[in-house]
Amino acid sequence: MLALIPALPLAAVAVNLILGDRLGRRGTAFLACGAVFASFVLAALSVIHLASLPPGARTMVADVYTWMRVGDFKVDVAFLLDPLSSVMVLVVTGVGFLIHLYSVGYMAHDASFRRFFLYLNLFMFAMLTLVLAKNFLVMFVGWEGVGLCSYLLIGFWMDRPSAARAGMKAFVVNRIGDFGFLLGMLTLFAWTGSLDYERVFAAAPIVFHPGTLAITFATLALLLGATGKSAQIPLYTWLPDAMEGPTPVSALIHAATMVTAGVYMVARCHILFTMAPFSLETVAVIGAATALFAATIGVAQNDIKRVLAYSTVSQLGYMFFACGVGAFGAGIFHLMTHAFFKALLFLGAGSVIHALSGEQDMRKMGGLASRLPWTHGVMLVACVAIAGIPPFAGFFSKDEILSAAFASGHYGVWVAGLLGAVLTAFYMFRLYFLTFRGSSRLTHEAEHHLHESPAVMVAPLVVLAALSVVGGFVGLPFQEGGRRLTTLEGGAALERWLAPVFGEGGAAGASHAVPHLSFTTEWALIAVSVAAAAFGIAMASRAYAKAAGEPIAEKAPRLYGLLEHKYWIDELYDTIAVRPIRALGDVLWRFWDEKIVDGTVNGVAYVVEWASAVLRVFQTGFVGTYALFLTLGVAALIAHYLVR
Amino acid sequence: MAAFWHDPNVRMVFWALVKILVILQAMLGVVSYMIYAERKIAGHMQARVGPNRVGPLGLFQPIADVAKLFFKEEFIPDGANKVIFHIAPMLAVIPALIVFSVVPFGPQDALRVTDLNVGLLLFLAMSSIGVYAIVLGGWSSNNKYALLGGLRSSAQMISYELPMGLSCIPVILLAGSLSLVEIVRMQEHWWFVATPFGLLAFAIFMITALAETNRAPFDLPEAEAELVAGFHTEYSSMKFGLFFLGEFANVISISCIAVTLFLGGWNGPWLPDAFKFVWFFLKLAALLFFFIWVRWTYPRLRYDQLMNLGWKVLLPLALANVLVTAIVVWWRAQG
Amino acid sequence: MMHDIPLAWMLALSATVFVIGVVGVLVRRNALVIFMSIELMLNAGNLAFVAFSRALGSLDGQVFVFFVMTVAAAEVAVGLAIIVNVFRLKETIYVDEINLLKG
Amino acid sequence: MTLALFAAFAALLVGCSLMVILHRNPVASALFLVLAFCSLAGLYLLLHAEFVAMVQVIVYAGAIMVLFLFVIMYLNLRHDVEQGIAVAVRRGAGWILGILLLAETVAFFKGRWAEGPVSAPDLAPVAGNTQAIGQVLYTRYLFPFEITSVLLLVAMVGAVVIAKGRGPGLHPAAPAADAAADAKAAAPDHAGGEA
Repeated sequence: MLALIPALPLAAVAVNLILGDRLGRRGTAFLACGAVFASFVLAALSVIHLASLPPGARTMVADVYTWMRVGDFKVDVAFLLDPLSSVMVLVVTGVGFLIHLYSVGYMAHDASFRRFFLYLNLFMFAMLTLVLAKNFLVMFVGWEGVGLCSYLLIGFWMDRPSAARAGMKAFVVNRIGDFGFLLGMLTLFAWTGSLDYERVFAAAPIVFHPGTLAITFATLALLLGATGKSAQIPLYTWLPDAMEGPTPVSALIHAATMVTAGVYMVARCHILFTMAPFSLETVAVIGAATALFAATIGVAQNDIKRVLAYSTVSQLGYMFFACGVGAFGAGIFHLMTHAFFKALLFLGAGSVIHALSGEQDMRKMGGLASRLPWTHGVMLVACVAIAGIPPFAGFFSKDEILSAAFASGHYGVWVAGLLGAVLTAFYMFRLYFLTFRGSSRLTHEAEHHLHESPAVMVAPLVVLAALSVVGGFVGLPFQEGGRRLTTLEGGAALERWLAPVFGEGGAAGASHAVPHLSFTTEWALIAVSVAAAAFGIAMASRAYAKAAGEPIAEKAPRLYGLLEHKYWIDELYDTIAVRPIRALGDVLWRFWDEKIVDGTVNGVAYVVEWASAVLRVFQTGFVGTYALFLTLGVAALIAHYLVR
Repeated sequence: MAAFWHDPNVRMVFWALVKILVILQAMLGVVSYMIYAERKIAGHMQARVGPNRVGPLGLFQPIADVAKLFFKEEFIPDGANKVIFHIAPMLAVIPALIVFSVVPFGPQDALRVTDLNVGLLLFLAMSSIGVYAIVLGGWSSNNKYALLGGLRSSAQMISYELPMGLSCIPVILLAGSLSLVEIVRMQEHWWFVATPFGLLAFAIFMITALAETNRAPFDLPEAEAELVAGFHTEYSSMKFGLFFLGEFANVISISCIAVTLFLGGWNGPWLPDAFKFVWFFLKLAALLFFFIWVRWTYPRLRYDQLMNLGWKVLLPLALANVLVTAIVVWWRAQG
Repeated sequence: MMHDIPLAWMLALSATVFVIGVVGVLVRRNALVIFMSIELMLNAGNLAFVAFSRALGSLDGQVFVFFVMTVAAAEVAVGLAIIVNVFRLKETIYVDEINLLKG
Repeated sequence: MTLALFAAFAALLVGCSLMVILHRNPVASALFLVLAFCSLAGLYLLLHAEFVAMVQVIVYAGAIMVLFLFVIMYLNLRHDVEQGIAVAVRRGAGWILGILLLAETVAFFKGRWAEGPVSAPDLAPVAGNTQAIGQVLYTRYLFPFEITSVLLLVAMVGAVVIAKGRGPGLHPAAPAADAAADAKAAAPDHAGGEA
């Protein structure tokens, strides 16, 4: 049954390919959504079954077949469902299904409707393979698969040069990360002799001493992979560009699923990371830096999707530093809630864009609240959720992360996170105010076509909004009804659910840090973070609620310019990496490829041609001649043996 | 000199030569009188008397015939390949005569030239060599009738050699040997012709024997009505005589083999061992009469009928017979 | 009383016949004669087989002769059919007048 | 006496082989080849391979060579024309090569093959070597033997298809004869084996 979860979307791909246009738009939509929905149902059933098992035995394994066997080394195509992957699989299939549904409406008028769903389903297959894999190699298949699909989907409108370039950029940057992942995987294999999670994790404490070079190298390499996939510093640059893809793609890939792969992988390998304190520290620092850094950029973007993209990068940073401080459970928690509200944000933004016939610049929006009531409502919910106002989902997860950072003594990280939270609230509400409030800055044309999205798009929005509201409650200790209402208690529902994977109260590294905060400190922290969010909202409100222009740009134009141009990072990369490589490539092309390689090949061809011209003389077509030469050869051979 | 005589090799060679000479002479005699017999029998079957002028009852007729042949003009057609034209008639006689070297006329060593352990194969080999005489004779004459006769004949002989070889196999299976002496010994109590598959094999053998010797009703190579005289149209004098001799020698040798294989060879009641060979010759005479009898009874087959009979009737029958015999032999060996 | 012939003599004879076959293939232009020369070579091989069979006291060599004969028979049947066909097409069986092998 | 017979057969064999390749008339070549085969059969007899000797005569002389003669007559070939510089050159080259090859072979034998008296224990049991060959053929070599039958079948089909030509009803006699000769060539093997 487990294998069916990824297999169903793949089957849909196959059917889509085979039947092709005979399917029709309606058929394509039904097929694609149906397959993902079936996967979701299967996943839900599996998770329910999993929950019925005793906590210590909550794993389900499905061996499909033996992929390769070389001596002792054996890799199965096998799937594993444990509490960690169950959260992921539910998020992926659930959010994925909603996004599929939404896409039916969003892409309704696209010429390549069928191709779009083909890619989406293929992506679902790859992502589910990644999440459900039982060993690193199968995970790598999914890992590469999502990379490929993101390339295909970002460049979906391939007749647009910018889209094609963005797809290529995503692919290349991801490849750098994949290289790290591969390196880490091979290092692990070299030391433990296996690629199976269970065996690697069981062998790791025996073959590695904590903190040694080998484990640090392996985890850092894996981290490189994770930063590539999850858009962390230094490999984040592809994600904002990925906004070139259709909006549902942005929602699916860049909010709910693919970008979380890195977080998932780090969480999956938490045993390894906790054995390498340096790596863990690095994860925390990278995460915090990214969270703050991306948030600052998000403040100055005018493209609605870019704002969301940088917000995603920033939120992923939170997840990373949650892992970095050892609160893996909190990281996964945030991953889940983030999936809800970020998908909602993207889809809402998509709805706006759809309503405005493709307009993405916030400076040309404004005053849409009354014209798009549903969209406005859900966007407001999402903004509140991401800003971290209780009792919305974002509050619980973000607060848990910040508390964990504080509790584990990473005060710098905590401060960065807090600042990030302020900025998050600020830029999200900047977006909200610029889009929905104030006076309309729409062009006449856009005004004319303005319309609320169809029901098939609104319905997923509403569902996601509801999830964004209540999603955080899984972090509450439901069952301890009479006890304190804190998220930091070891008994929170999600954390207990994940306990078999991460250990009671978090992983080994976190256990010493997380639980021991006094009641007062906890409430104080909550108050601080809520206050930070509220501050951010208030600032945004002051600056943008009525303004028609850009107040930051007016007051601090240089800072604004810096932020607007994303710290010139793309240009920096271009200068230090892309251009030299391109120049090297040029040299290789003009000299090595054209002269040496082509020269060799052509030279061989010339030699063959010349030799054939000589040999052609002997091909008379007369058997007699052939027999003569044959005999001559035999005589020569015998002579050779005689002389020898 | 005496020592030379006691050398076993020399004695062997000497006795072999003597036997060969005797058989050769005897055969020539038998052949000439068989021609006489044929003419006589043919005459009686057609309500005539047959030859009766030369000597009492025409008994010297063969001598007169031979004498006439000797004195005929030797004629070589223009454009003929002379060497081959000369060789062909010899080839007609030699293989037939060689076969006699393995035929056991009686139980005593003295009554056979040699006992070869592949005697039956020798017979088959010689009968396959016999084709050459006709083909070459027909071809070297530079005459289209002769050529057609030769080609027809070789096709016919090749076609019928197969069922003939196959019809010998049941006997080999029953006897467990290829040696003709051994085969005769195995029939001391029960002739092979008296077994069901032996009978069928005998029938096939006799039919193919008629075809192999180009005797009517299978005498297509020399179908006078169509081909003048077939492959020997251009032959005259003693060369023609050799072809004639060869044909009859073939009939006799093949009859000898048939007697040996199916009719128990020298085996027969009453006579002491020393005179067992009489039985052999009696059986041989009966078979020779059979040959003549058939010739003057049946009309000639058409070419397609000939081929159909050979490939579609005799060959499958012979194969089935081999199969059945093999099964029976195997089953008996299992006990 | 009967002396065996030395193996080397038989082999020398076999080699001689084989070489004659080779020369035949090389010097003649009549495809049929070339075929006959090939038969000569095959038979030289057979002779060597039988000689070795005798020398080594094993029947395997004689069994191989049968296989060679079968191959020869098959080769002749197909080869002659081809020659007949080529003759119909080209009106010649001289191999130096037929160069169908040249593309 | 064996030696004398050997000498006679060997001389006949070599002489006939030479005549095969020297004679201008294909028919003569074929006949010399028959004679060569017969002397080869004699050599087989000297080597105590009676069965092989007989089969040699039946198959080669009786079947294969008849087929050759058939084709020669069918094509109505007379004396070969062997003239021209190219032919002469090739003939010269062929002879030189042949002699070279023979010399090499002799050298080869001289170097490696001691002229030992090779007489093995008499192979043929009392029943003659037919039975012994049958034993070997139908046990150890059963599979090759069966494959052989497939080979013959293939050759037969091939010969029929090739000789039939393109148009229907062209020279129906030739394929029939081919098939006949084929089947005949195959038969002695079976016959011998079953004995």
